Amino acid sequence: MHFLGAHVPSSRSVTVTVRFLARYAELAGRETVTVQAPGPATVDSILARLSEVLPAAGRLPAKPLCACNFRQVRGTELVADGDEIALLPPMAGG
Amino acid sequence: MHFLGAHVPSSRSVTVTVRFLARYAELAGRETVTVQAPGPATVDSILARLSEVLPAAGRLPAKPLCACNFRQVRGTELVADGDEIALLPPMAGG
Amino acid sequence: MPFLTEQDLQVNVLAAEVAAADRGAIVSFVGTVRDHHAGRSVLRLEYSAYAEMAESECEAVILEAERRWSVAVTLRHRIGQLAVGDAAVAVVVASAHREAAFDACRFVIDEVKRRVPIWKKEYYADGSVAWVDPTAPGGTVPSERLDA
Amino acid sequence: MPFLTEQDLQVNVLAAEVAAADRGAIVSFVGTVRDHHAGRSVLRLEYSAYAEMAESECEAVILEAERRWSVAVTLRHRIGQLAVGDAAVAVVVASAHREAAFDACRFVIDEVKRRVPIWKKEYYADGSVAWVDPTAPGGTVPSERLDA
Repeated sequence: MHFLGAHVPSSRSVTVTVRFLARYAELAGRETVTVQAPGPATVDSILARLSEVLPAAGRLPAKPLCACNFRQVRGTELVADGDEIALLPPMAGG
Repeated sequence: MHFLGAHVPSSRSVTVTVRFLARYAELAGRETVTVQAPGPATVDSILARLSEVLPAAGRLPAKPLCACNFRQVRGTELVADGDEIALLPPMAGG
Repeated sequence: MPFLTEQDLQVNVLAAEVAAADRGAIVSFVGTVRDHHAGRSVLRLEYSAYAEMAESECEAVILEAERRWSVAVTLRHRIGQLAVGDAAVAVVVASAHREAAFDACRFVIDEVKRRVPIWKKEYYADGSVAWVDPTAPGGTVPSERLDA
Repeated sequence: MPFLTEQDLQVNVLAAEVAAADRGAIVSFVGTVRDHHAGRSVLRLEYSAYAEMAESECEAVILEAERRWSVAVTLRHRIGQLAVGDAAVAVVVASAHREAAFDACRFVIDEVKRRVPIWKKEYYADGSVAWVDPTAPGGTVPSERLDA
């Protein structure tokens, strides 16, 4: 995972795992899906590809809270091959 | 126990128990002493009589924190026959 | 490091983790399952987490508190099925000074609620099931899973 | 009503007194005996109280907290001999809202320290004995009783 403007990986395609948490797993009908996007890819570009590979993902909010490799990230962050992108409903712990 | 200016008891003498707590009992060398004062008497007038009846009480601070019948009071409050006047060192609970 | 647990939370056990002879103040917070939410009678609930991220966020919150105040902090959050009255989360903070212990304890529970990826599904007396969502009108969103 | 006790303080037992299905937040404060005070090594200490007044002041503090916030409060203070690490005071507050529980718990321990007539005599490793006095320079005044 890199910030835009930092070292940019080659433009060959990037494959990531997208994980749906809690209510989003109910809406998506599954817990994970594999998404491939042309590199360099950002969290936002992965989200944009999502409903092409999984139509049910169209039911999710357009701008969900996201984590990349277990750390909260902005949509503009770059993703790398093998990353896990998690879509997180509003937190409700405690 | 009454406030000054409220109903004032007759001027016959008032007898109270003065109780020394914690370090003040060490200084006074005892835990209680009976003090008689001409009525109407206040907490302050009882304190003024104290070293006459118990010389060791001269080692106590001139203006200790006082309670009358288990409630913190000012020196100007009147005391009634049978009241318990307690002399309290600075509190150190908790 | 396992801040998420399926075991009962015991404040006295957690307090022993942070107690020390030079820490005279111990402040704890326990959040328990309430019998009502948004006017509905709650029978039980289920906590789930994005476990790996939740663990690292809990650790980050604790480190932040321990850096900001002179305190020792411990924390547990239940996952799985809970009944009304069960302790869902416990934070215990020990310090030489009670002000720091209170401030740090409050900070930790606020941050846990804000940033640790844990979700709560409520099962109501009327048979309905909903996800708690503090951003939704009414505070919940219906669950869609029929077997829920 | 007996807020003073010679028994060990158990936060979980006290919490059960104030817990209720509609009170989801429980905040507790425990003050323990520290091993040092004002640079001296403390071996043990002894709390004494003006019992009847201490009981009524504890009750007044609790009523004031319960009137000011929507909370249930319980409180115990040890008297007698305590060792390093022992819990000297415990306050447990339950509420529907954690902010109220934190505020009320802090208020109660602050008020207990300020107005409940309890005194603390410390026994040091060097054999000396002193009364804790927050108003004195250094925070203590030597005890005069040789058998102390």
